[in-house]
Order: sequence, then structure tokens, then C-alpha cells
Amino acid sequence: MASHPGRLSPAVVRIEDLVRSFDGRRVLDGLRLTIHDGEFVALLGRSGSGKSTLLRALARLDHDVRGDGLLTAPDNVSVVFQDARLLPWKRLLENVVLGLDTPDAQERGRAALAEVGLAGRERAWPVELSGGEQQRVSLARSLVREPRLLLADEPFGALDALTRIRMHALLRTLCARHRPAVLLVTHDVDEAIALADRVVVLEEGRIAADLTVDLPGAHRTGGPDHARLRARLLAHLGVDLTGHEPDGGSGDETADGPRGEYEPAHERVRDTEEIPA
Amino acid sequence: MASHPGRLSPAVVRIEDLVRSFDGRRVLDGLRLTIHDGEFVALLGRSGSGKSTLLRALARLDHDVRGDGLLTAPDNVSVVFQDARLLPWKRLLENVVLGLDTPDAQERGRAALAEVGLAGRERAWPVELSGGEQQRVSLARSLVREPRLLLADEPFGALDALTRIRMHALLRTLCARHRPAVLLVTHDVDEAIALADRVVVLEEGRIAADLTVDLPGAHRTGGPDHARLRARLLAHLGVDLTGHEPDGGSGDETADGPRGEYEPAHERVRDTEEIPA
Amino acid sequence: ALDAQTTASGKDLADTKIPAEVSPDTELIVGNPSLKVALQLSGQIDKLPFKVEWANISGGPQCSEAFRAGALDVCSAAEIPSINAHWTGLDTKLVAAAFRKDPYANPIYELGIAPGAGIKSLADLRGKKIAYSPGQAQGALVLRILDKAGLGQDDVELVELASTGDVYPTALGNKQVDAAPIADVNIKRYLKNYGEQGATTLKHGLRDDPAHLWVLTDSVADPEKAAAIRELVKFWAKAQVWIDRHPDEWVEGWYVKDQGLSKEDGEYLVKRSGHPVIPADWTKAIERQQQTVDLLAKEQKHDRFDVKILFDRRFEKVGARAAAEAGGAS
Amino acid sequence: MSVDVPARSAVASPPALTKDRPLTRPRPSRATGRRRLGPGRPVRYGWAVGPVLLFALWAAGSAAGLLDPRALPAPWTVAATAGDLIADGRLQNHLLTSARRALLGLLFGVAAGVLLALVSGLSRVGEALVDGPVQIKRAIPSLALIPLLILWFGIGESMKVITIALGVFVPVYIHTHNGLRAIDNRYVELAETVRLGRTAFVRQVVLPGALPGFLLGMRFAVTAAWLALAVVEQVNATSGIGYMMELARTYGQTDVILVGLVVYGLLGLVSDGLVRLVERRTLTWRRTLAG
Amino acid sequence: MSVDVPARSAVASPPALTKDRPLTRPRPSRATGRRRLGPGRPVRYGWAVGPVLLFALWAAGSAAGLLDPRALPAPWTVAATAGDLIADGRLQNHLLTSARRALLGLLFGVAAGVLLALVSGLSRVGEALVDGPVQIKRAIPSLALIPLLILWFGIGESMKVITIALGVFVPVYIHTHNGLRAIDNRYVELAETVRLGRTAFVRQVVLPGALPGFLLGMRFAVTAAWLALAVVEQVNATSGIGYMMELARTYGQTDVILVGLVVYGLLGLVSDGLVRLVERRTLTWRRTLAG
Ligand SMILES: Nc1ncnc2c1ncn2[C@@H]1O[C@H](COP(=O)(O)OP(=O)(O)OP(=O)(O)O)[C@@H](O)[C@H]1O
Ligand SMILES: Nc1ncnc2c1ncn2[C@@H]1O[C@H](COP(=O)(O)OP(=O)(O)OP(=O)(O)O)[C@@H](O)[C@H]1O
Ligand SMILES: [Mg+2]
Ligand SMILES: [Mg+2]
Repeated sequence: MASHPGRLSPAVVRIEDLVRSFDGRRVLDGLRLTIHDGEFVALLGRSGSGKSTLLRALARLDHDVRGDGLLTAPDNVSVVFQDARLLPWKRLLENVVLGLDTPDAQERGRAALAEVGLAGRERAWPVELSGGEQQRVSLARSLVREPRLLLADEPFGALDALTRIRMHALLRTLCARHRPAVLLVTHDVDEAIALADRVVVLEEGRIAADLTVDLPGAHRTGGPDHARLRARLLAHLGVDLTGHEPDGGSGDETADGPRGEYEPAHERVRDTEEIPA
Repeated sequence: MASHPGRLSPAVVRIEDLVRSFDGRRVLDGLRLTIHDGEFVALLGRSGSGKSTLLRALARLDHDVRGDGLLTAPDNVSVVFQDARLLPWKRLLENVVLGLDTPDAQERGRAALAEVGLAGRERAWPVELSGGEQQRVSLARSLVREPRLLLADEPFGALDALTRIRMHALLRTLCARHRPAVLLVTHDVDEAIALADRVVVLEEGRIAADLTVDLPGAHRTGGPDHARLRARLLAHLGVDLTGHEPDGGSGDETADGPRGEYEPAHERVRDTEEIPA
Repeated sequence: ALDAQTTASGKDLADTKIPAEVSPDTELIVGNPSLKVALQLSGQIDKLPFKVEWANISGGPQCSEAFRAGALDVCSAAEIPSINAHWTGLDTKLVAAAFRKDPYANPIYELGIAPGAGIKSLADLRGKKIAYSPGQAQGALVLRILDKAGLGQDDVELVELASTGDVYPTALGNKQVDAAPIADVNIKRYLKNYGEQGATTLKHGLRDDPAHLWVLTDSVADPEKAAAIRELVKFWAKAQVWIDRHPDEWVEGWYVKDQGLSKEDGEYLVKRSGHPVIPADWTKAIERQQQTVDLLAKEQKHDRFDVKILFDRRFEKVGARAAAEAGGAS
Repeated sequence: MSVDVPARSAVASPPALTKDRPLTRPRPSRATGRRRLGPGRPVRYGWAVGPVLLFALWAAGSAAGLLDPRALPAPWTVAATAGDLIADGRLQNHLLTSARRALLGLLFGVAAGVLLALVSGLSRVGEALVDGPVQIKRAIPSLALIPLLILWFGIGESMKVITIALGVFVPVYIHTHNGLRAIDNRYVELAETVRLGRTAFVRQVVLPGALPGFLLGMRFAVTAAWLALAVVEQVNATSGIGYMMELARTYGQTDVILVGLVVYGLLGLVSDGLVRLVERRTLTWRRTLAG
Repeated sequence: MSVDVPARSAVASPPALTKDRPLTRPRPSRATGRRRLGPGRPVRYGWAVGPVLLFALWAAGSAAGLLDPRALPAPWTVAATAGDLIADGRLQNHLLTSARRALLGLLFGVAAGVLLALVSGLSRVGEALVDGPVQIKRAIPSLALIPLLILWFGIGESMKVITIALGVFVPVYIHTHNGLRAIDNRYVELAETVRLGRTAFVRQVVLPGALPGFLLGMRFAVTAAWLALAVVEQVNATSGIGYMMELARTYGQTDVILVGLVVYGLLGLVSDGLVRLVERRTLTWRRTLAG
């Protein structure tokens, strides 16, 4: 579970000393991050901590990021934006296949729509969709592509439990097929652990924690190792599961709390911290 | 845990036989629902099942709902829309106090913004906010009001664990103060159990399950009763926790699964069901 | 602002010979819609020994605009446009002139008098509001009328108003001005519409009858074109005679068919215009025009000039001779 | 100002069908209650109300003798004149000529406007070159430009078409350009991440995004085309609706002038209506106040 | 068509400050690579390039003798004429008179346009009554309306102001109305749920939402005001820029006409620039392609 394991696969993303400020407020401040080929990284962080800002920088959409380090990212990036960002003047299918010019684009688009549970709605307009449906279309749009790097900003936020599970499976299939590097923003620690090889936490403009998830597949959702990792991540996010020691969560907690479940109402909020404004 | 307990407080919302179709597709089909004064009802349902549609009808925004029953809802409704729906041409504070004409509106707005962790951002424009920040502003906007009925469409979807916990607390405080009736749409079963007096599940245009949460406060997040309720609700949503018997989830499961945790990767998807298209 | 622009040089062409033969390849652009119709009606149009492109352009400003653009060779106009053209640096010549047999009985313009204005004679104009459009023929006429009445610009109130369409009769009927020069059909309409309220017209007793063929100096300086213009003047003169002899065909073919007037209006106009005279001697005409120039120069603060430079007297006899051949008066 | 048009309710129907009864009915606005703030559903043939009323006023005023027939002839006079003009084929002729000119001008003007708007909307250099001169052109009355246009393009048909095109291209340019500039930056970002080529970007994002602006521009463009006729057909025209009016003006034929005005009005209404129809068809995706 | 303007980069600075080096630089567009699709950052004083170039062409053409001075006098001739006109105070006088008329007309026209747009945008009955007649008015050439206007409003100052106002109100009406109708229905719903009163709704949602449209309308309105001068100042005017041009036209004084055109052009550029400035100031909340 050491951070930054030595790997052989080349780096797809390499960021050193990234700075981004809005009106003088530094949102990203000397951030460093490396993502290797085929690696699945989950990005956690408080609301407003700069996750989307980081993704925009990686997608090269932000021309105001500065720093004296470097920022390399592939050209072939696919982004699932935090808002679904469907072109309102294009029907669903057209939105999905946007920019795809292979001859089988239509078929692949149709298949992708079916996979996200929207078969038969190809000709609907984006405004006619529910929130979750829009998010799924946006997901489908990135699934029909074969990016080297997939940036996904809370792609499952508006989905119910069942649909979410299906989408997880879909994402896993995609990853197994093309092995893109993935940077997935999520607020769900369980989701992060279940899907990612590595979980990083963004705090005060830097990567404050970088934990490798080396649980075997079956333990991804249970067992003491899982609980420990989970608690540690939650601690980084300011949620204290132990109920006893207000620990900063800096490393090697032992199996903690009565049952280590995700228990919103019981979880303690570290009182010393404020929600970032 | 019987559905529809006899209550004495008067009904704030009474819907009988509500029908809403889009292009011939019936999304709500003979729906019945009663919400009593001060009652906190959580609404679960698959993506695209019609939750937002129901809320729009209750907020009297939808003039195309039909039926031969009745639909009563108070005038004094406050809505947290699924999208944050901030007026892009108004600064945050103005957005929060929109339509409020009490003399202390500004102060209350400021306080509400501070409560959602956005103190000092009063003069920011909506476009300058992160996804979660926008959602919090939208929440603040409904918190400064004193509605008889609060309709909230996934108000915590884009929030990280810590912020979410704080927002839960905030909502509870509000409810304790003014005792509005609440209809809260959420995808998080734990959230529903933790907050609501009653959880209803929308399925195929009707309320398919209507469960009262009569767990004592401390057991809202753990214990066998909680786990049972949770499993039952998840089953209604198509997620099977037992891992053994593919049960339709019709009532009296015993303590189930190895630990009954929220385990996305292990949870079984009932294969007979399709994601609603 | 006229001083800002140099006046036209007034190139003298008197010694430039016009070839006797006209080449059939020569092409003229002619802005004289009524001439075209007259030639059509009299069956002459195919006999023109050169090429003509007919432009539906007439009147001072429009023709000078087209002249300036080199888009026109010949145009029909009264005398004022050529004077203004000279003052604004556009070098033009007059190559034909027609007048009315009894000019005082058959004026083009009359002075429309607003109902209740109480103007019975030119002298009554003192202190009245008179519509005035500097630069247009109507404007020059107003100045001449005042001059005749022994009034200066300060003795009346000149209301600057461009005379386009039926603006003048409307302004009169609406009593926005007390007097305004109106022409032709507008006189009839005006009296018919406002006669009951007491609208009248007043004959000004001045000659306003000159009608010219007006050409770009560049065109008559070109020998080929000059020869063609000479032929055109002949056809023009014969056409005037034909029109005079065939009032019914003219009313039907021109006023009714082409201009969309009623037969009644057309007959009224034919009657009003009297009979044409195409003089073989321009001396009198030049004198009268010189007077106009002198008056305008004084009243509108232009430089006085000798109007002889406007008349291309090489063509002086051409029209009269052709008219005589056709049996018309001269 | 508030009007509450009942939601298109199901017609009286047998009991079995009362399921279709609208459940929430917009209520009359009361100080206390909730009210509907949007304009409500479009009234069928509502657009016709104004013009019909105007016409009725005109007819009533004329019949009652309130309108001076010298200034504003009665509708029946105008109708009779129109009948005459149609009977001898003149009105149709004029209209046909004018329509040809207007259409040609419209064609070239719209093409030029869209093209320039793209050049200027998609690149800063293009904008620097194109935008200023267009603003200047726009500020100059076309009446005042006529002398220059005659100078450059003569007095023939091409000059007329060019002048119309010049009048048409301005609103098309401005509105399309404005539409381009108002496209949400988020869609541009999206286009970049799905690696749209420049032409695909223009075709799939820019043009549809600017379509509402373009169509508003078209509404001005079509009337601009008709209006330009009034100016250009004063120059060397032998037919055309502008020529007809100009001729009638010099002869003081008020009734013919009014026929012209009515024709102009109708042309304006019809062409505006056409553009709006296209608007409704092509902008089905918009969910706006218009509803 | 693509232009890549470098991001405003930090000026060369001591090593300690190189932290401010831009990290992602828009790259030259290559077939394979990612390219920037938006227009990039505004070029400073870019708007001046076009007009300056136009002027340079004119000057060069005149100097080289390519332009017939009778048709298009050289800039220096025009400048000299302008100098004369200014020296004897005439140009200023004309401008002042015109500006007064234009401003008054603008004032009334804008007020009427906004009011009618609200009436027509917020209620279907209002729309039915107002919209059609406006479309008709818009389709009728103002030149053809002059006799009627004289009839109704005389030939005095008020008639001129009214005519200008009539010209101004049309674009303001159309654009504001269109802006109103384009407001996202979601905001109307929001307004209903926070129980905004009708006036508050208009003030807080409708007007700011329609502001971009209104401002576009204003850009047309200001030029419409100047353009209307060309028509109204033909009637009973003894000064004014339109009168000056009309007079020059009847005399064929090309240089004075050009002075007038230049003045019109400048007025157009300046007033358009002013509206755009207001636009930038009041629409700070927009994050659009314009960036
Ligand atoms: N254009 C902008 N102008 C000013 N501030 C901005 C702008 N964009 C983002 N910010 C600020 O930068 C901070 C980081 O924003 P960002 O969107 O990256 O947060 P986030 O981590 O994605 O949050 P969330 O989980 O809520 O989406 C926020 O405080 C936000 O208000
Ligand atoms: N305007 C519309 N036109 C056509 N279909 C619509 C329209 N609005 C909603 N629908 C459809 O109605 C169904 C219900 O939508 P609704 O927004 O109520 O779902 P929801 O339960 O809120 O879903 P989610 O959890 O994804 O937000 C969806 O299938 C949606 O596509
Ligand atoms: Mg974000
Ligand atoms: Mg929803």
C-alpha cells in the first residue's frame, strides 16, 4: 500500500509543479502527479478542492495553468464532464457519436446507448432526459471512443444503485478491452476502492495522499484490509470513522471502528476543519 | 414497518391517480401518494423512473399532468432542483435570496451561504463555482425559506462524504425548526434511511413500496433492523444483497448477506430485470 | 459648401468635327423613357442607326449620378440640372432644346396655395411659408418667383423640404406651408382633394418650359458618339412632333400603359403641355438661362458663369431641321 | 398583462376517458397564490389578431369618415385599385420582378453574411479585418451609398442585386456573429476533447449553436431585402414594386401607394412568418420561455 | 482561418518568478494534434485593424490614381472639405442638431420597444395584439411613410423625433422580444417556485435574461437612429447631417457626400463601440465562445 510503486509501464500523465489560481486564489498549488499507462486512478477530494480544475488542465482545456514544472498528457483524451454536457441541438445518438468518423460509428453509438440502458431513445433530445439518463449518455459518448486517457468527473453521481453497478461493470469491460489510463473523480470512497488501482486525495492544491489499492479482487469490498483503506481515505476527507481517536489518518491504522461501515450519521466530523470555502 | 400508518396530522400532499405521459409513454401512471404535515419522505427509484417528473407535478410546474384523481399541494413550496438552477446573471447572494423580501433577507442569505461553506463567496458568479458548490448554493437558497413543503431532487449528489454529512445536519436542523413536509429524492439508500420517516420507491409509474422507518435514532445507521430495511429497499431497486436467494424482497428477510454492507461489486443484480430504458 | 468643389471646366467643343456617318457599332446609353415609348409607338425605334441601351432614368440628381458614374450618355432634363452640374464639377452639354408654344398659358409648375393662406397674387407671398428645395428645379423656381415679386429671401419664410413624390401637396393640404410649386397631375389632385377647403393655385407667369437633351461632355467629345447623338437628336425631334400629332396614342401608350395613370389624367396632362416648339436658334434660351444663373449665383452664393459653355451649338440646328422635315413647328 | 389560457384540455368525453382531465390548471393570478409567470401556451392563429384588428380599425375609421380618404383611402378603394392593377397584370409583373431581385439579393447576401460571420467569429484576425468595416457599412444609409454603388456597379440589374445583398448581409452577419460568440464555451471544450476537426466543429457545434441567432438575422434579412427594393428601384427600373410606388408618388396616386404599402406589409408578414416556421421546425430542441 | 494567439504570457522575469510560465500553450494546429477551436483571446485594438486598413486602401488607391477623384475623392480632399466645413462651423452645427434628434428618438424608441416587448413577451394576448402590427411596420419602407407622417405629425421637430423613434423601436422590440422568448424555461420554473411576483419576475429574471438580446437590439437601434436622419432630415430641415447629405446629393457634391459618409461611419463605429462596452460590462457573467 506504499504510495508511488515503482512501475515499468511508461507515464501517460506527468505533472510537476502545477499552479492554477482564480483571481489570486490558488486552487492548484505545486501539484505533482504521474499516471502510468493502463493505470486506473481514483481522485478524491472535498467539494471545491480543485478536482475538476485538474481534469480540465489534463484535458488541455485550461490555458491559464502555470508553473515551472511540466505537464504532459496524451492528445487522445476522452472526458466525461461533471455536467453531462450534451449538445442540446443534437439527438442522443448524434451526441454519442460526435466526432467519431469510423464507418461503424452509428452502430457503435447505438450499442453504447443500449449498454447504458437507453436503447430506443436514439432520437430523443437531451432536454427530454432525466438527470441520470443524461449522465449515462455522456458516459456512452466516452465509451465509444478508444482514448489513451479517460478523464471522468463523477460519472456516476446521479445514478441509482443498480444502474451504478451496471455502469461500473461497463467501465471495467472498457478498461479491460483498451486499457486506457483512467483518472476517475468520485465522492464515493467505496466506489474508488472497488474500481481503482490507486486512490489519490486532493487537498489544498496538492495530492495529499496517494494509496495503492492492492486488495485482491474478492476483497475489494470487504475484509479488514478494505476497511482499513476505507477508513484511511475517509479520514483524509475529514470523516473520522473510529469514533474514539480523532486521528489525522496518517498511515497505519489498525482495523477500526465497531464495524467500519459507511455510516453517515455516526461518522464524526473532525471539528478542527472547516468545509473549504 | 407497515406501510401507510394511520396518522393524525393533516395531509400536505395528496395525490390520487396521477398520470403523466411523454409522447404517449406513461411515466407516471395512476400514482397515489399522501404526505403528512411535517413528515420526511425519501423517494427512491431508478434513473428515469419519474422522480423528477413527480416533483415537478407537486411543485405545480407541470401543466400537462392528467388523471381523474386529485392533486393537492401547498402553494408555499420550496424546490431544490436536480440541476442547481442558479440564475447565471445573479451573484451567489442574490441567487440565494431570490424572491425573499423580508428586511433581513441579506443577512439570512449570508448566513445560509456560510452554513453551506461558501462564506466569502457572496459576490461570485455561478459559473465560477465547482459542481458541488453550485449544489450547495441551491441548497442554501431553499434553506433560507420557510416552506410548508420542501421538494429536494438529489440535493447531495455532487458532494463529498464530509460535506454531505454537514448538509445532512443542516437539513435536520431546518426540519426541526420549521417542520416542513419533505420529499427528498436520493439514490443513496443509507441516506434515505438516515434522514427519512418514510421511504417510498417509485417503480413503473407507481409507488411500489412505502416503508416507514421507525428505527430509533441510534439505530438509523446500524443493527439488524437497519440492515433488513436497507436490504429490502435495495431489493426494490433491483440490487440483491443476499448473494444466495434471488428473492424479490417482499417483506421479512432476516439479517442477510455476510455483513450487509454497501458493497457495490458484490451486490448482485437481478438478472431478470433490465435497466428501464 | 459649393465653394469646396471646383466648377466644371466647360470644355469648348465648337471646333471638333462630327463625322457625317454614324457607325452602327456605336452604343449610347440613353435615359429618356418617354422617348423610348414614343419611338416604339411611332415605329421608329428599330430605325436608329446605332445601338441604344435605354435606361429608365430622368431628372437632375439621378442623371448626374449616372453621368458621374459614366453609366449614361444622354438624359432628358430641364435647365437647372446642367447648371448645378457645372457648379459641382460635372462637365455636361445641352444638345437639344424644346419649349412650349404658349409657355405662360402652359406652365409645368403652378404655385399651390394652402387653404386659407390668403395668397391671391405673388405679392401676397410676403411673410408666408414657402416650401423650398435648394438644388432642385422647384427651388430655383421659388427664387425666380420671389425675384419677380420683388421679394428677397428674408421677406418670406423658406421651409426647406425636398420635393419628392407628393410631399408638397401633402404639406400644403396639411397647411404646413402656405405656398409650394407643384406640377402636372399634382395640381389636379391637389385642387380636387383640397379645393373645397379653399385650396387654390397661382400661375407664376414665368417660363418653366425648357426641356433638353442633356449629355456628358465626354460623350459628345467622342466623335463616334457625337455622330450617334446627332442622329438621336433627329429622332428625338421627330418624336416630339409625332407625340404632338398623336395625342390619343400617346395618352394610351405612355400615360396609361407605361405610367399607370388613368386615361383622364393622361388627357389632362397632354392638354396641359400644349404644343412643342423646337427652335433653330438658341440665343433667347441662352439669355433666359443666363438670367437664371445670375439669380441663383446671387441667392445661393455660387460663382457666376457664362452659360454658353453649357450649350453645344454644333447641334443647334439639328433638332429644328428634323422637326421641320417631320412637319412640326419651329 | 397576465393571461391565463387554459391548458389545451381534453374535449368533453365519455366518463371512461376522464382520465385525461388536466390535474393542475394554471390559476387566475391572485396576490397570495402561486401564479404562472411564463406566457402560457401559444394562442392558435394569435399572430393574426393584431393585423386583423389593424385592418378592422382602418375599415371602421374609413367607413365612419374619421380617416381622410385623401390621406388614407378606404380599404375598399385600395382593394379596387389592387383589383385593377391585378386585372391588367401590372401588380403581378411588378411583384415578380421585385421578387426575383429580392431573392437573388437575399441569396448572395445571406451567403456573404454567414461566411464573413464565420471568418470573423472563429478567428481573431478575421474579426479584426472584417468586423470594423461591416460596422461602418451598417452605419451608412443605403440611400447615401447609391451614388457610390452606381459608380462601381453601374445602373443595371447587378447593381440592384448587389445593393440588396449589401442590405441583407448586414443583419445576417451581425446576428450570426453574435450567435457564434454566444455559444457556450463548454461546448467548445467538448468539441476539443472529442477532437472535432475544424470543419466538423463548424458544422456540428458552431452552426447549430448559432442557428437561433442566424434565424433572427434572417428575419431582418428578408425584410431588409424588400425594403432595399424601395431604394434600388428608384434607379433605372422599369418594373418592380418599389418602382410602382415611386411612380405613384410622383403622380400622387395615393391609392396605388397604399396598395404598395399593403403589399409590403403582407410580404413582411409572410416572409417573417416563413422564417419563424423554419425557426420552430429547426429549433425543436429549445425549451424556452416560448414553450 | 485558425489563428493561434499566444496566451498572454508572463513577461521575461527573474528565475524566481518563472513559476508563472504558462504550462499549456495552445499549439499550432496540426492535422494530428489537438487544436484550439475557439477564437482565442481578443487581440488588443484588433477592432481598429479593419477600418485602418480600409482607410489605407482608400488613401493608396487615390494616391496611385486608381480611384477616379470625381467618383471617390481622395482622403485629403475629403479632409480638406471637412476642414472647411468645420472652420465655418457648419459640420458641428449639423452634427449637433442631428445628435439631439437622434438622442430624443432613441430615448422614446427604446422605451417603447422595451415596453411593447414586455407586453408581447409576457402574455399571449399582448403578443397577439402587438406582434403582427410591429412586423407590418417593420416591413414598410420609412421613405414611403413620409407623406403619412407629415399628414399625422406635421413637418416640425416632433415628426422627426417620432420617425426616428419608429425606426429605433423596431430592432429594440424584436430583439428584446426574442431575448424574452429565449429565456430558459427552467428559470421561469425557478421563479415560480420562489414565488416571485410579476414585477420581480420581470426585473430579476426576464430583463437580465433578455439583456443580451436587448443589447444586440440596441446596437441596431443606435445605427437605426442615425440612419433615420437621412430620411427625416429631407423634410423641413435646415441643418443636420442628413440635410447636409441630401443637399450635397442633389448638387452632386461628391466630397461633401463623402464627408457625410465618413461622419456616419465614425458615428456608427463609436456608438456601436459604446453599446459593446456596456455589453462587456453588464454581461460579465457570460462564459461564451467570445471568452
Ligand atoms: N472560472 C472560475 N473562476 C473563479 N473560480 C473558479 C472558477 N472555476 C473554479 N473556481 C474555483 O476553484 C475551486 C475548485 O473548483 P473545482 O471545480 O476544480 O472543484 P472540484 O474539486 O471539482 O469540486 P466539486 O467536487 O464540487 O465539483 C472552487 O473553489 C471554485 O469555486
Ligand atoms: N420533456 C420530456 N420529454 C420526453 N420525455 C421526458 C421529458 N421529461 C422527462 N422525460 C422522460 O420521463 C422519464 C422520467 O424522467 P424523470 O426526470 O422524472 O426521471 P428521474 O426519476 O428523475 O430520473 P433520474 O434519477 O435519472 O433523474 C425519463 O425516461 C425521461 O426520459
Ligand atoms: Mg468538480
Ligand atoms: Mg431526476
